[in-house]
Amino acid sequence: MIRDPKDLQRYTPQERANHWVVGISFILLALSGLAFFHPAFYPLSYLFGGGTWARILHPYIGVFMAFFFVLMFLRFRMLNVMTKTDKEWLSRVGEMVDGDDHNMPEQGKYNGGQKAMFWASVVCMVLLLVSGVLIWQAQFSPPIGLVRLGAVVHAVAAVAMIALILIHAYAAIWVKGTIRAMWYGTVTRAWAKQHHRAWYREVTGK
Amino acid sequence: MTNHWVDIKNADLVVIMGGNAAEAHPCGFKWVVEAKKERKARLVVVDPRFTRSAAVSDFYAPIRAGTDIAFLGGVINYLLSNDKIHHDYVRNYTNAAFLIDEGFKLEDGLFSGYNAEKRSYDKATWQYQKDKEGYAMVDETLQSPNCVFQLMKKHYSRYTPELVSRVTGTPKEDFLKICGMMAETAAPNKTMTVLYALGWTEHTVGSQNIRTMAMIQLLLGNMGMAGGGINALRGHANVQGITDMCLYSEVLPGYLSAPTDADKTRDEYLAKRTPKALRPNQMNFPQNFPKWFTSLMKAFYGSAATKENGFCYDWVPKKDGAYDAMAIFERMHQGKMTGFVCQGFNPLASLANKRKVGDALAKLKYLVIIDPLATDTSEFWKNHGEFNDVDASKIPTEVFRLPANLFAEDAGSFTNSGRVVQWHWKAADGPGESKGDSEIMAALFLRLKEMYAKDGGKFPDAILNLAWPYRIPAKPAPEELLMEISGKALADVTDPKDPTKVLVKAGDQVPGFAMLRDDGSTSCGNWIYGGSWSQAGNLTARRDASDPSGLGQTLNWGFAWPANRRILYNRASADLAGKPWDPKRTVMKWTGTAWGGNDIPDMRPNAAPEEHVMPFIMAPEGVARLFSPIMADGPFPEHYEPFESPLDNNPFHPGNAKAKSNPAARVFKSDMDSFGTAKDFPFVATTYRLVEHFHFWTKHAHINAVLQPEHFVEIGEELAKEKGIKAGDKVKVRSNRGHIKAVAVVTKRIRTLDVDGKKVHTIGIPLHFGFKGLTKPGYITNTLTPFVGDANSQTPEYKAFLVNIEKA
Amino acid sequence: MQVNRRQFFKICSAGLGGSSIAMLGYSPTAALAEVRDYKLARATETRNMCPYCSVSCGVLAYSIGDKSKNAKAEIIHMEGDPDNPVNRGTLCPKGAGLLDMVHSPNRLKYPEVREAGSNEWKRISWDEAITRITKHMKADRDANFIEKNAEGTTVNRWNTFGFLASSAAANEPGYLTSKVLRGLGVVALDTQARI
Amino acid sequence: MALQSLDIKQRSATTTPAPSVRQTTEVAKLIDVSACIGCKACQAACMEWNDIRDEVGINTGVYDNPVDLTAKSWTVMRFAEVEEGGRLQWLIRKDGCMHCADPGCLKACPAPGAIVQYANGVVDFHQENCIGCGYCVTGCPFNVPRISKDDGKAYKCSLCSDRVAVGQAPACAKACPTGAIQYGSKSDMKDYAAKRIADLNERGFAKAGLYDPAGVGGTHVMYVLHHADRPQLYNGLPADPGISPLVSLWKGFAKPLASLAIGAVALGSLFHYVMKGPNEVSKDMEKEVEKETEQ
Repeated sequence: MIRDPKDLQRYTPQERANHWVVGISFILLALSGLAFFHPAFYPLSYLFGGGTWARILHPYIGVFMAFFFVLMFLRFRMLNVMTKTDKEWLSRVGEMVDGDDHNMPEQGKYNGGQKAMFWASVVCMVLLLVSGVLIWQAQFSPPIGLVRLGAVVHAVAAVAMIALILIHAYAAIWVKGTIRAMWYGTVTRAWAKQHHRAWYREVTGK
Repeated sequence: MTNHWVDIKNADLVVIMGGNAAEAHPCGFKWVVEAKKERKARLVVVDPRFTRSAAVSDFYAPIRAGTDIAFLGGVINYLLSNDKIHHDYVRNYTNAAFLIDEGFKLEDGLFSGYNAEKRSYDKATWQYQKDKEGYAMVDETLQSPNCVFQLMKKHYSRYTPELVSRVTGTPKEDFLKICGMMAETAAPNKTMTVLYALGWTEHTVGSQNIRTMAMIQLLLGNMGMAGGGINALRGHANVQGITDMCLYSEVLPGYLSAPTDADKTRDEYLAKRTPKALRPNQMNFPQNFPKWFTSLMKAFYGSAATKENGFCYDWVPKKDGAYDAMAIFERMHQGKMTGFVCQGFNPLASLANKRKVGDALAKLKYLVIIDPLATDTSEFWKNHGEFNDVDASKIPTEVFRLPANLFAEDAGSFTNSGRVVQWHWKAADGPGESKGDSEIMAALFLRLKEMYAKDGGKFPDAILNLAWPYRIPAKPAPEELLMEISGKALADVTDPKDPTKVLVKAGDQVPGFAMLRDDGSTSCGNWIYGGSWSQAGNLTARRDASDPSGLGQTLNWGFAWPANRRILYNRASADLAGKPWDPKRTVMKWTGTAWGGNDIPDMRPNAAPEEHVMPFIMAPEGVARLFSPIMADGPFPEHYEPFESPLDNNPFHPGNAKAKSNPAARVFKSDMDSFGTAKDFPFVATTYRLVEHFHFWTKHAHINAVLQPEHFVEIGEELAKEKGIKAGDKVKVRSNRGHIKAVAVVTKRIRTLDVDGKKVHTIGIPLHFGFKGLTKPGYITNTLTPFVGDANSQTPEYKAFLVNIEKA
Repeated sequence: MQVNRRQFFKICSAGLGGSSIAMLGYSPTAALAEVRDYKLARATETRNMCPYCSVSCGVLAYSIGDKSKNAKAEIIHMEGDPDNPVNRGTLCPKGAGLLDMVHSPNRLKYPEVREAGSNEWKRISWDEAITRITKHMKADRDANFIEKNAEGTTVNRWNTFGFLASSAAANEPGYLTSKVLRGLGVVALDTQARI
Repeated sequence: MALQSLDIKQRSATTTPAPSVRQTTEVAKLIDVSACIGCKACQAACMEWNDIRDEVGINTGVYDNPVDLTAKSWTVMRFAEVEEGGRLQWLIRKDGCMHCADPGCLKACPAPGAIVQYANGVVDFHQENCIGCGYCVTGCPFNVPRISKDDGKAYKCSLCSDRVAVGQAPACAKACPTGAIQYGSKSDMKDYAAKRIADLNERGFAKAGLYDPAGVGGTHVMYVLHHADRPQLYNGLPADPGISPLVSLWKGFAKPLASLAIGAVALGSLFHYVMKGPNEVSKDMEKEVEKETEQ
């Protein structure tokens, strides 16, 4: 539903659904995964019906997420090709974080940070999937050395991924007017012009 | 066992040969380990396979199956030619000095007196030279060419290390090393113990295998000593007790030789079995035979056995020939048997030549199985595919299967290999409708008695008058039975020297076999168990494990027959003057007035050393026999090849085909063509137990089926390579009597031996598997084994025969 | 914009909240480390003996119930009798697996017969089994019993019937078997001990 | 229910120390390989006492059966035929949990109380707390724990903690017919081992010794080996076992660090927001765009 016809369509319903399927899966995975990672987080396993349920569900959710992540990857990979401008943007990300985006280069649909986030997620996701399979004792039994490596890689990749996603979520909150793009698909023109001017020009022709 | 399990810990050298104690008797084997740990004893293992006993041995040597006499004869030669014998012991306690008939000789492998037709010996020339009084003549100097010592020396001088190695395949240096180790125990204070089992008995020369080692133990002075002796490690829990109860055709309870057709009257029968002493002053204990036999008849027939009817002598069935298991199956195979009972016995699996056994069973009218388990034999008629390929519709035998209790479901006593009788109590009922063995026998007997009482029939007297004094006739209690076995006075038993002195009151249990009488005033079901349930109660149930001597004698634990004696021939543990050979391990000593020490004396307690009563009281000689005229196949053991041998001849007698294999071994004519030759079956096979299983029982127990789940055969790496067999492959093993299929275990533990200039491969075949059980269904190993028996015991030759092998 | 922020917090705190709730008592208390209860504490102990090899190891049989009238004893465990001077509490793999022998699925539970030519076992009563077996035996004995041999010697033997005796039976049934068989005139008698 | 039958030294996934004031005796099982005949009585006794029955397998051409540890076979004998100087040695080793002083399984376990180390040294799995993740498998330097196909939980030798708790020897140790398995206080077991080693030295095994590997802080199942210099001869007994560095990294270093990292990112974000405020679309921009769209 588009209430304001002037608003710009940033995500199609399919894209949004895809994102949230992955997002919800990730939250579940993070919660159950953290439960196994550090005793302090173990009570999180009760959200899933206890440790054993968390252990059973986690890998299936993981496979589920991986599938949808692949779809998402296919949808967005072309939009995330790094350009020279992105690199320049990234080199000046300090100013951005500092709250001063006046001198940042003009950005397309995604800025360099978002693209970096995308590719980092892809890498983490691949690592998580492969290492997850290695440590999925109920289904597979690879050589013990690989299992040990898998466990470490899974943990490191998961922590990185969680950190990335925290940053991803925070960025969405920090930059006002962003989250609605993933809720109902549109952004205001002002938002678009302010943060993604090249994209704004492209879609509005102005 | 002449000694007992715990006594093994007192040894300085333990030799395991013809057995595999670690696997077949692990809990008894602990005392070997104890001797190693605490006495620094050495363990030597001689076996065709590197067994689990060998795994913890100090020295292992391989040997070709069936050549033990060659090996041990070589040891005798070594001891004699290196003068490594215990001289005082040999001179005084053995028949080394006895003079033998001048006609005795060994000629080209045959002893004097051989009758090829009957395959037996006339032993006339094997006898002692006797003086006017009937005593055996001796030459104390041991110099006479006719004395046992010199004859023995001559006999074994042929057993040179070179020839021994050529026959046995044992490397010469290994053989000599073992000789040296054994020789060390010739010192009076050093002992060697010998542990053997069916690896010696299950040969056509089985009894002589054991005798050869017994001779070595006598030469070394190790009999009667703590940590010495010659120890048969028997197979079943109560195989010793059942042997003592004499469930054999040729003996009655207490090893009383059973009457044969030749024993027409009681007097003739007793006279033949009551020997006269062969040397002055000897105890000659078998002279009490009439007391034991009469007391047994009183136990069997009670008041029906009277002086007037010769204590029912005529009621005892007389034997007209051999009735051992192989003979029974031979008769059955010939169609001469109508009915048969297998009580806790699985002959289809455990007798040689399964096909013959199965065919024989199919000729019966009725077969009764009394067993706790569904045995293979009980389904001999049923088609179990390739494992038992028969057609049930063509087998007319009516088969009954009666469920029996297991050990935990009945009280009673078991006698272990060390002759210790121990009581056990009932823990629970058996499953379903199962019954105890006594109850089943009672049910059969009482019904027959009822039928004979009502309808009459052939010779009902013995049935109608069989003493049945049990409170509940259908359920004779084990306590009542043990009391009957132990014996009681039926009238007052008085002192022969002073008839006014009552030794045992009428109705009382006798304190021991010394109280038994031949006038019908005592009753005793088994004289050697005499006193096991005395007036003091059930001695087999005693549980005082105290061991003040530290030798492990535990005289107040259970009851050891005879007379609670733990080490047999223990008088021989002391010198002539009664001083222990090794005071640190005193079994017996003369205290000045009586024999004392740490055991019940195997001697008249007040026989002063000056009386020269010698230690081997069951022999009329009073001494042990290095030369034994009673053996069927020769007074000295001689090496003969197994009936199926990889060699063309006996290397000791290459020119005489008759002396290739034991000339007196028992073979049935019908089985003569069942033997294979090395041409078709080039490999030596031997069968054995594994530690994980017990006989054909534990294949029915889940735990044991897990531990060793499937039939396999073991072959050496060289043979495996030759035949292209890899570990885990299925192989087919054939003998001239059939084939089996099993998994191949390829191992370094079976070596290829150099025998008489050629390579001999050995194939090891465990026996535990069959078509019934929780283990993977398999063939029965005894499909392969030959139906030929030892000359003395008729035990089949399971341990050495020929096979061929190929990938299946 | 406000909605978005609230939404975010909702999502982020779901985990934390949930875990806090869990920690406040919705979760079961972590089980205390407790070893398995000692299963013999109230079992009945009976002194027995291993029926396998001739070491005759002492075993202790443990059964459920206290042998009271209404409690059917069932053996649940066996282990070595530490007092027995020979095995001193030890057992070999066979002895240690005795329980599975006692409870083997291949234990016989009732008398059965397999008729001539049949391919099946048929359950029968003890009475029928004893009746049929003794009928066979009597017919056989009456037909084949030899009172005197050719020379006229009294021999009183019945040699068309054979018996292989158990080496696992206790001495008492062993003796009784010997006595009964000799009473019947049986000579074709042997035991496992020979082989 | 009793609080605890044995004092606890550590429990898995627990960050606070266990009560540690009491001092109890450390126990150990000593496996004297030189007295072992490989009879598998220990395996039978283990199955019987612990009420576990593995499936009946097949023969694979060796004596080892079951061929490997499983959730239902907590100990197995491993047979090795070693020929040296023309003499054959059949080295037979009882394999199973070593009850390490520094147990890798416990370190790796994420489920609180699923693995417990008692003060006496026994490392015990509590299947009711086990979630079946299999991390213990990765943690173990001896490759011992197995995940059951039936219930997805981890199993291994408990050193018969139920027997030990009432003062009895483990079932295997009690059964062992040759006394190759001894049980007692760890110090007594070391003394006994010294005696056995002296005996083996005297019999020509110069390199006989005790296997009590320091890499895992010592074990509560120790071996007397004839060839202590070459434990690998005994079917691959590790010469210098230790918890894998990967597992140490993962469960040691990484655990707090990564948790901190995540916390730092979350807190960093929060404080960034607080300090820099939201990145809103500027009023100018809104006006600018409004103007544009009106055009």
